[in-house]
This record gives sequence, C-alpha cells and structure tokens, in this order.
Amino acid sequence: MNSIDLGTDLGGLVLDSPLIAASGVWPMSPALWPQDTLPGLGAVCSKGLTLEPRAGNRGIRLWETPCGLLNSIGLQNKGLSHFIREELSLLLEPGLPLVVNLAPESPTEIDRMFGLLEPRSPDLAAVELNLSCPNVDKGGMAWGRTAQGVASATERARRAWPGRLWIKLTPQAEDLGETARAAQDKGADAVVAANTWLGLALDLENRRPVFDRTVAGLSGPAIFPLALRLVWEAAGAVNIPVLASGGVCSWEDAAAMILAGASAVELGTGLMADLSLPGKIAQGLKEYMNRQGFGSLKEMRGAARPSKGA
Amino acid sequence: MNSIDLGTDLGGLVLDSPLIAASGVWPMSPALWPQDTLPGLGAVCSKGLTLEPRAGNRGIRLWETPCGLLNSIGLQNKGLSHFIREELSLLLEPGLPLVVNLAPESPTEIDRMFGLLEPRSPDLAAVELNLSCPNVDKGGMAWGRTAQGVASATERARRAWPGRLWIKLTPQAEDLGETARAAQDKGADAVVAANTWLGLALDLENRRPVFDRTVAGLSGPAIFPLALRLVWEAAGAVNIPVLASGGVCSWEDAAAMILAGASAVELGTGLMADLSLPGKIAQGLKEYMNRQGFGSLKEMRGAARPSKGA
Amino acid sequence: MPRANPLESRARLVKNQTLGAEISCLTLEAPWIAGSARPGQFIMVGCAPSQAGAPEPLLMRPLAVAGVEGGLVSLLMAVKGRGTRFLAAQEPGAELTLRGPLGNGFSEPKGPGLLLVAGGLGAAPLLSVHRRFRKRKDLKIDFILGVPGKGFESLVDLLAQEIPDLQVFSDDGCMGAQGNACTALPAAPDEVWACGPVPMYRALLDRLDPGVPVLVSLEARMGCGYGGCLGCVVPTKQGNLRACCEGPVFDGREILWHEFH
Amino acid sequence: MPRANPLESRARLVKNQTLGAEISCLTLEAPWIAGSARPGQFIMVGCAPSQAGAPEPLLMRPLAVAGVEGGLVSLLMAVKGRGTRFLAAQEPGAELTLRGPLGNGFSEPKGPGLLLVAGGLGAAPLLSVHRRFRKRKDLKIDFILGVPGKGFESLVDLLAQEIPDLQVFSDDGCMGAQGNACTALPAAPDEVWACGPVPMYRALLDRLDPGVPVLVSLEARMGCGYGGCLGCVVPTKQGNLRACCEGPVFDGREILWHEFH
Ligand SMILES: Cc1cc2nc3c(=O)[nH]c(=O)nc-3n(C[C@H](O)[C@H](O)[C@H](O)COP(=O)(O)OP(=O)(O)OC[C@H]3O[C@@H](n4cnc5c(N)ncnc54)[C@H](O)[C@@H]3O)c2cc1C
Ligand SMILES: Cc1cc2nc3c(=O)[nH]c(=O)nc-3n(C[C@H](O)[C@H](O)[C@H](O)COP(=O)(O)OP(=O)(O)OC[C@H]3O[C@@H](n4cnc5c(N)ncnc54)[C@H](O)[C@@H]3O)c2cc1C
Ligand SMILES: Cc1cc2nc3c(=O)[nH]c(=O)nc-3n(C[C@H](O)[C@H](O)[C@H](O)COP(=O)(O)O)c2cc1C
Ligand SMILES: Cc1cc2nc3c(=O)[nH]c(=O)nc-3n(C[C@H](O)[C@H](O)[C@H](O)COP(=O)(O)O)c2cc1C
Ligand code: FES
Ligand code: FES
Repeated sequence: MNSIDLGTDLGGLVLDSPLIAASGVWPMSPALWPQDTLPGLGAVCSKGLTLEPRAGNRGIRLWETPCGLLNSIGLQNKGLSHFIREELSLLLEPGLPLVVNLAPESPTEIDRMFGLLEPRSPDLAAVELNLSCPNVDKGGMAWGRTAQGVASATERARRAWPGRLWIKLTPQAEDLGETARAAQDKGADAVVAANTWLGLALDLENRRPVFDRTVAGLSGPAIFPLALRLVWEAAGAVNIPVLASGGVCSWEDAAAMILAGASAVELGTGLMADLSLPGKIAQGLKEYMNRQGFGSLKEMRGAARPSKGA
Repeated sequence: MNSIDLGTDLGGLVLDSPLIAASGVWPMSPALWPQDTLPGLGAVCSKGLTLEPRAGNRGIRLWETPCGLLNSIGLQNKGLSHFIREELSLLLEPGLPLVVNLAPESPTEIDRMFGLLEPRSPDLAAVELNLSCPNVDKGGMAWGRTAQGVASATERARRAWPGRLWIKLTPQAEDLGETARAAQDKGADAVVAANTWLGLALDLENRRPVFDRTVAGLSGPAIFPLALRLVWEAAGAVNIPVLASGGVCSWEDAAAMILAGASAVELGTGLMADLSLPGKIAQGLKEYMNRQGFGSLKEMRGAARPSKGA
Repeated sequence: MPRANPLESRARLVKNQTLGAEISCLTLEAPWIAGSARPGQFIMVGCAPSQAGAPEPLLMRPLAVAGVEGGLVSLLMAVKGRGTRFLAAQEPGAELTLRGPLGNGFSEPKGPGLLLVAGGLGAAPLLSVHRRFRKRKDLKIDFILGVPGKGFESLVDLLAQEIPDLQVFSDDGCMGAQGNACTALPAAPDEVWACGPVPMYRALLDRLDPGVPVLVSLEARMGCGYGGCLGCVVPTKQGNLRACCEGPVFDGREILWHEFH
Repeated sequence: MPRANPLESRARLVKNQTLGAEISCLTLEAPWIAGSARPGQFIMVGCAPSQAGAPEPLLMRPLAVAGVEGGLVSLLMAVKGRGTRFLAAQEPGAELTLRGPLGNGFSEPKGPGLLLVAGGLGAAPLLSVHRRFRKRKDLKIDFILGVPGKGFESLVDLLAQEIPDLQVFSDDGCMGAQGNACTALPAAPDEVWACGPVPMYRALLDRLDPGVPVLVSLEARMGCGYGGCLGCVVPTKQGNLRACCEGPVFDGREILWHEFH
C-alpha cells in the first residue's frame, strides 16, 4: 500500500505529494524548518512578498475563534529584492519545490515584480499571485473580488512571466467560479481556492475592534466546509488545476478536497496546530486510496463530481 | 444589577430582551417548547413558510463540521394557509412576541403571501422576509445576492404589508452593505444579518456529496467571526435596526454583536447545543453592562464603532 | 403551555462499564429523566468537554434509554465516532449534559405475545421494554438478539443474565446460533417491536405476515431532539415525520424504505 | 539543513501540582526538550482534548521552561483562559503535545552580578535561570519577586525554598515587603534579566541607570512558535521581530514600548 503514489501533476509540474505548505505559515529560512513537517510535503510556498519591504500591521495580529484563527499580519516581508538576494537560494537548498507568493500593490508593480523574478524563473515551481490578501489597503483582495480585476491582473502577470502562474483567489469574490474562469482565460496555469475569509473580532473590555485594521482573515477548520464548496465551484468552472486552501487539518479533509476536484492541497493553519500533519495526511490518503481502489491521485481527483463519479 | 433592563427598541417594537429564537430551530407548537429556553427570550421566529406546503429536502439534512453545522432542510412546512389556520393562534398563546419568517418563491407569491397574512398583521411582531435560504431552488438566496434583487423583493413586500418588515440577508451577497441599504431604501423596518453560509460536505466512502442538493448552509460558532463582520458592515450601511444572526453561543458573542451595532440577536444553532443559552446570555449581558457602566442596551449598541466609541 | 419540566440538565456519571472494546454501559444520575422516561424514548447527551469555549463537537448525541432504576438512567452505547469516544472515556464523577426524555417511545403492548427483535445495539431500547413489562402476567415476551460476532460477548452476557430465554444469533455462529435476528422468526407473532439496522427491518417486514403489527425504532441524525430543526425527518406515507417527536418509534409499514437513507 | 531534531511530540504528564487556586506546576516527561532547553526558552503546549476531531482550542499555548531535571520538564502556569484551564485539569498519566524548545533564551550571564526581576508568573523562566547558574562561583545572583498578593503564597513558598535570599514584594504587603518588584532596586546592578508585565518593564527601565544591560522576556500571542506566521512580532528599533525566534528575550532598550500592545 505504501507503494501507492501520491504524485500529482499540476499542468506539467509534477510534485511527489499534493501537500503544500501554504503561504504565510512557513519560515523563510530552512534553518527554522521543523523537520517533523517535511515527510509528506510536496512543495512549500513563500510568505507573501511585496515590491518594497513592509513592516506589516501593528497591534494584535492573531486571534483565536471557535475552531478558527483570525489573522492580520499585513504582509510583513523584507521586499522582493531582498528575497531574491538573500533568501531565495537558501530556500532552494533543501530541494523541495518552491512556490513564490507575490502580492503586488498596483499594476505597474506586477510588471516590476515579475521582471525582477524572471531570471530565477527556472528555479521556481510556480509563482502564486496573491489577489486575495484581506489585510492590506492596496492590491490584495481588491483585485480578487471581481472577474474583471482578476482578468486584468492575470493578463499583466502572464505577459511578464514565463514560468508557471497560479492565481490565489479570494472567498470575498462576488462569484468564485467567474474569477477562476477569468484567471484561466488570461493564461493562468492553476488557481488556488482560496485565501482567508473576512471576519471581525471585538475587544469587549476596551469596546473596540481587536485588530488595528478592524477586519482580519479567518482560517482553520472552521472554514473547511466553506473552502470545500469553493474548490467544488472552481473545479466546475475551469479545466486548469485547482489547488485547495482552507481549513484542512486531517486526511479526510484533504481527501474531500481531492474528490471535489483539487489537484493539490495547501496546509496553513493546520500546520500550526500539528507539525506532523503532512505525514499523517499522506498516510491516511494512501490507506484511503487503497481501500477505495484508486490507483493514483489522478483517478481520485474529482471522483465525487457528478460528471465523473458513479 | 438584575435591575439592568435588557429591553430593546426595534424601530418602535419594544422587546423585553434582545434575544430571539431564530427561524428554523424552534418548534412550531408551543406544546413542544422546552421551558428551559424561555427565560431570557424576547421573541420567537417561525420556521420559514412558503405559499404551498413543502416536504423539504430528501436525504441527509444535517452534517456536523468543526464547531459548525451544515443543514439542508429545504423549508419543510405545511404552507402559509395551514399556518394561519392551525398554528398561528397556538403560537401566540404563550404571549411571546412572534415573528413570522416568509420564504416566497416568486414576486407574485410575495403579494399573495403578505395578502394572506395581512388580516393578522396586528398580532405579529414582524415578518422576516427570507431572501437568503440556500437550500431551495426558487426564491431564497437568489434574491438576496444582489442589491437589485433585495430592492425589488422589499419594494413588493412593502406595498403588500402594513406591519413591520424585516429583511433577512444572505452572506452570499456580493456586498452585504449594499443589500442592507437596498432593503432600507425600499422601506424595510430592519435587516437581519444574516442567514447561513454556503458550504459543502462529501461522503468519502460513497464518493459523493453528503447532501442531495450538494451544497448546504453553514451555521454555528464556526461562522461567528464572519457573521460579526457582516453585522458590522450592515450597521455601518443603514440607520434602521440591524438584527444579528450567526454563531452566537455565549454572552460574549451576543455582547460583541451589540457592540458592533446590533439591536437584537437571533439564536439558532446555539440553542440546539444548549437550551439554557438565552438565560445565560441575559445574565452575562447584565453583568457585563454593569461592569462597563452601560445603563441600557441602547447605550451599548454600536459602542465599539469608531463613530460612537472612545 | 410549554413542556412542563426542564428538558436539559447536568447529570453525574455514576458508572462507566466497558462491555468489550467498543461498547460501554453508562449509568447516570438523572432523576428527572428516570422518573418519566417510557421505553423507546431517548436522550441527547452532550459530548463537548466542559472547559468554557465553543462546544466541539457541537451536537449532542441521541442514545436510547436502556433502563431506569430509582433516579438512575442507563445507556448501552457503541463507540463509533468522536462523540461516543468522548463519552466512553469519561470516568465516574464526570458531569454530562443530558436532554430528555425525548421522542414518542413504545406504546403499551397489546399482548398476549410480544416479540422483541434487536440487531446489535438496538438491544438498548428493547431492553428497557423488557425491563418494564417482564413482570406483566398477561404478556409473553420473546427477545431475539442478532449480533455480528466477536466483540459482542459482553453485551450478550449482560442481556442473557436478565433474559433467561434470550435467543441469540451471530453472523459467524460464535455466539448462539449462526444467522441473524430474522433467521428464525416465529410464524405469527402477535406483535413485533424491533430496533436495529435498516436491512434488518426490511428482512423483518419481508418475512412477517402483512397482518402482524411491527413497530420499529429508527436512527436519524439529530440536531435539536425537541422538534425544532426538522433535521431528523423520516419519509413515511404521512409525509416527512420527525424521528425525535413523531418517532423514533414508527409503524414499520408506514415508512417509505426506498427513500430512507 | 532544517532543524536537526523533531520539534513536536507527545509527552506524559508526570505531576500536576496545584499552587493555590489559579497556579499549577506541571511536570512532563520530555527528554528531547529537557536535554536541550536553555533558560528563557519556552515550549508550546497543545490544549485540545485528544479525541479525534477538530482541534479546539486550535492554538497551542506558549509556556516558559521553569526547570529541567533528567528527562523531566517543569512549567509554572497561571490559569487564565480555556487553554490553561484545560491543562490545569489534566491528571498525571495524561498525554499532551509539546513543541519545543523554542525561542532564543537568555545568553550566558556576564557577571559578576546578575539581578533577576520577576513579576508574578514571570518567575517561571527566571527560576530556570537561577537553577542553571546558581552553582557558578563567579556569579552572584539576586532574585526579586513581585506578586499581587493573596493567591500567590504557594508560588512564593516554592521559590523561597530554592532561593534562600529571595526578596519578595507584594502589592498589599501580605507577603514579604509592601511594594512591587521595582520598589527596592539596587543602585547599579551589573546586569538585569526580567520577566513580568509590561508596566514592570517600563518602571525598571525608568529607574535603572541607562548603562545597565537589561534583558526582558516578552509575552506575545503566538501561532506557530517556530518562526513561520509572524503573528508574534514585537516592535523594536530593528523593526518587527518575532518573539518566538529573535525573542522572547530582548534587550529592553531596543523595544518600542509605546507601540507594544
Ligand atoms: C433515537 C436514537 C437512539 C439511539 N440509541 C442508541 C443507543 O442506545 N446506543 C447506541 O450505541 N447508539 C444509539 N443511537 C445511535 C447513536 O446516536 C450514534 O451512534 C451516535 O450519534 C454516533 O455519534 P459519534 O459522535 O460517535 O459518531 P460521529 O460519526 O462522529 O457523529 C457525527 C454526527 O452524526 C450523527 N450520527 C452518526 N451516526 C448516527 C446514527 N447511527 N444515528 C443517529 N445519528 C448518527 C451524530 O449524532 C453526530 O451528529 C441512537 C440514535 C438515535 C437517533
Ligand atoms: C514566550 C512566552 C512564555 C510564557 N510563559 C508563561 C509561563 O511560564 N507561565 C504562565 O503562566 N504564562 C506564560 N505565558 C503566558 C501564557 O502563554 C498565557 O497565559 C496563555 O497562553 C493563556 O492561554 P489561555 O488559553 O489560558 O487564555 P485565552 O485567553 O483563552 O487564550 C486565547 C489566546 O490568546 C493567547 N494569549 C492569551 N494571553 C496571552 C499572554 N499573556 N501571552 C501570550 N499569549 C496569550 C493564548 O495563547 C491563546 O492563543 C507565556 C507567554 C509567552 C509568549
Ligand atoms: C498567519 C497567516 C499568514 C498568512 N499569510 C499569507 C500570505 O502572506 N500570502 C497568502 O497568499 N496567504 C496567506 N495566508 C493565507 C493562507 O496561505 C491560507 O490560504 C489560508 O490561511 C487558508 O488556509 P488554512 O485554513 O489552511 O490556513 C496566511 C494565513 C495565515 C493564518
Ligand atoms: C436547521 C436549521 C434550519 C433553518 N431554517 C431556517 C428557515 O426556515 N428560515 C430562515 O430564515 N433561516 C433558517 N435557518 C437559519 C437560522 O435562522 C440562522 O439564521 C442561521 O442558522 C445562522 O445562525 P446560527 O449560527 O445562530 O444558527 C435555519 C438554520 C438551521 C440550522
Ligand atoms: S432533531 Fe430537531 S426536529 Fe428532530
Ligand atoms: S509564533 Fe509564528 S512566527 Fe512567532
């Protein structure tokens, strides 16, 4: 049974495992990578990078909710140039495929950021273009809410970038299927469904929002049924691979994402709660596939969809 | 401290308590009402009613998720005429203010349903017009997704109904603030933010969706931070009262909803998990108000909003 | 006019007896339930740890009343998922939230004969029937229990101790006779009350004379247990009826089995 | 190149000692932590019951290593919210998930004098400092502990037993002298290591000569504990730094206190 292959083909990019450390939860230096997490992981995503360095948001950045986590990090990072100069080569050393998450703040920043990264394109598994960060004023989710916004950002990125281009969508989209289709139409290689859900927390004693920016992004098991629905919608709307992101914290969750049509599954908050999650999911998936007679992830993918299933 | 008054004024409708049993979780016959729940409750909502009797959806109707509940009941009810004839007077007997939840399937059904109910208008605290049920093919959420849909349904209802009119909004709205404003502009007396969130569950062993209608509505503590954000948005968008609905299962949750601007708080899934919830919330609210020096709910309402707070 | 008594309260776990690896017998101090529960009624049991915070798992679990004695209520429970696993791990002294008694329960037996047919843990409500009516002189009760096999020894022992003429069948023949609860049905029982899996009900209804009254206790996913959420409905000739109010005990011939999931 | 050892593992609770109503001393069998933890490092402790299902509460809780002995790690914990309430209720034999050791910890004391200033449970990491270095002949360690008052008797006793010249202050004077940890600071200590609430740090920095090196151990909400989420950052003159990696021990004069929530 351990002979079952968890390899997944993301439009030509083949990963040993469909499990990817999501953007924003994984250290930017391999010296800090918990080795507990590596078995089972097929790739890692960088923190969301901006053109200029960003200090991130002030005040409280994390707030626990029932089975969930609100965050307002605000894309703290040292800027893309610093990343390329100081961090990228280090991140490649361990040999795990690397996805770079980019969060431009304007159309011209799209050009400049992909331009800066272009020489390194052969080294990267993909760029994940983040049109969905809820915790910044410029860029981020503002693009992702409408099909038009996604189309224009994707088109611009596509022109500037010869490598693989994934578009990370937002649950706050008016219609997720539409935004997924817009990404596909403009040449994206895959879509990621999705980023965090806009939530709020209040500080009762001080009678004010917990977060400086008032709203924050909800992740974790609480959102799993919602994220699964988005993956279902996205996989129904496009032919390019769909990556799942949202609340996965067990092999059952990962299996459901794949049955709904996902080609890969990103793990975010689930890793914070359990470092050995990738290994556990990989094991659980293999056992499940064995029981169900799935010979490969490809066979399993979308098997719960009416078109494909029984 | 028990002298603190939890009375709330919903645009002229005064309730002894801001806590309301939400639509769809409360028996339609007072003989079945658990008395544990009555202390603390200010009003009760009927199940969603349609013009014709509905058998509701087939197959599994409930599915537990992390801190949440997916439901696909599908508005099972005996029809509005049966309700008026057989159930309404009984429901009024205990003396608790009664809100009738109506779920018309078409514009003409709006006219007919409010027409049927009109003679009883003096008996009812309000009608809650459900533009947000995710579990039916016609009506429901389809209206609620756009401001235009909400505007036309509200306008039609307003013409047909002399009593209080609340519009129950959907989280699946493109922009909740817009739909709330549309309801206000067309004469609604209050908006309810909001109904359930569209989710999905898969049956791994049988490789198919758990629910016959594939998607279902997510409720319960998992969605609380999301619902709180919607209430915040709605209260920022309109001047009419906002009722909160989504995930409330403690006095802290209810307090946050009120601080965000809610005039009343509906309890749905929380009641299923704890019958004495209204009493506990009422007690917790009084103690909190006392500690914070709030003399009335009116003072407390919206106190965490920048316009009103410190 | 609302229900007269509180439905829900905390109750102390008095005993937690393991009957094999996957079955537990829980005894709880719940006088308000013990005093009024009828055989066939059930309770909902909270399975969320009591540390303040969000209830997880969210829903209470329905379990049949298997017996009452003084102020004590006993339950026979298969360990299935996380709710029942939590309950099985509780130690005496723990406090649990109980809601009930709920549902219609069985009516009075008409007699003179009553055949009880249990599949696995379906024994629970029928045990309470037996305990309630075994002393009635005008009633002859037969009790057939079908179990899968290994793992059910202690459950069978527990029942056999109380019910001398218990007829046991097991799929693999390791206890009692080989077969299932429907293998050796009497020709024409006066009345049959059954609790077990759906295939057992179908076999039962197939094999019994259409004139024999058959009551079945059905399992449905439950939200509230008190008739509010309509999550537990069962398709019947009278429409979708709530297992928690109009059931869990139904006339077996009224159920639309082909629609029952 | 990744971290050499596993960070996370299950550990058995060996002892759970109550120190008054709201403080517990937990002893855990965690050789992989005991073997490598430096004073001032911390661990994350899982607080979700282990029944399968969604973890609730979701996040692990950061707690300082208060001592190590053989393969055992001890923690001194105030019971605050649902996570620490869960931990305080665990009985010996229970298994908990631990992640660590995490953070930078304190460096080697430069000597010849080291003043430790603890506010309340801030005693935990400083106790491990004292335990580690108390035998160093070339080092004179002073330990000042400030507590609010009632409820902290047992904590004070525990420390006083190990630290003969412990100086205790309490707000109400019910233990030691009246005052707080900063009431009677020596004129010019060689070096100060402190752990306590923010107002204590501010008072400390105010009162000490600007030339005295002051290290502080800061509390920040944590998500991952291993440097991934950037949820725990602290505003410093060098920018926002992670309390779980670059901290929790910082140069007190580098912190932008007015921005620290
Ligand atoms: C009226 C009634 C009486 C019952 N009496 C008994 C009894 O006496 N002894 C006994 O062992 N079992 C009984 N059951 C079945 C028992 O309720 C389930 O085995 C239990 O709910 C499973 O919960 P879990 O958390 O272990 O499983 P999970 O799979 O984690 O449960 C997930 C959800 O599905 C529901 N669920 C799962 N299986 C069932 C089921 N078979 N029936 C109803 N809901 C289910 C759970 O209640 C929960 O809401 C009864 C069910 C009903 C409806
Ligand atoms: C590096 C470090 C070391 C610590 N060492 C100790 C120690 O040795 N002894 C001790 O008693 N306490 C210590 N604390 C504080 C301890 O982590 C919190 O009291 C605890 O997390 C509260 O959790 P709760 O579930 O009881 O409270 P809740 O309020 O329910 O917690 C909700 C969330 O907020 C976080 N949180 C709440 N208060 C704090 C806080 N003061 N600091 C950080 N996160 C917080 C929790 O971790 C959790 O994520 C330390 C904190 C840090 C950062
Ligand atoms: C602390 C934190 C930081 C995050 N930072 C980023 C980011 O920089 N870029 C991004 O695209 N997504 C970011 N995300 C979103 C996650 O990558 C993921 O899409 C989301 O959390 C939902 O998945 P989960 O429930 O598995 O965490 C972040 C999430 C968290 C919790
Ligand atoms: C079982 C169930 C049935 C529901 N039925 C209705 C309904 O008939 N009409 C309606 O407007 N909302 C209905 N709702 C939505 C609730 O009234 C409420 O808005 C929603 O569940 C969110 O709140 P909660 O998290 O407190 O449950 C139903 C919810 C549940 C769980
Ligand atoms: S369980 Fe809610 S109506 Fe039966
Ligand atoms: S807690 Fe995640 S980076 Fe420090």
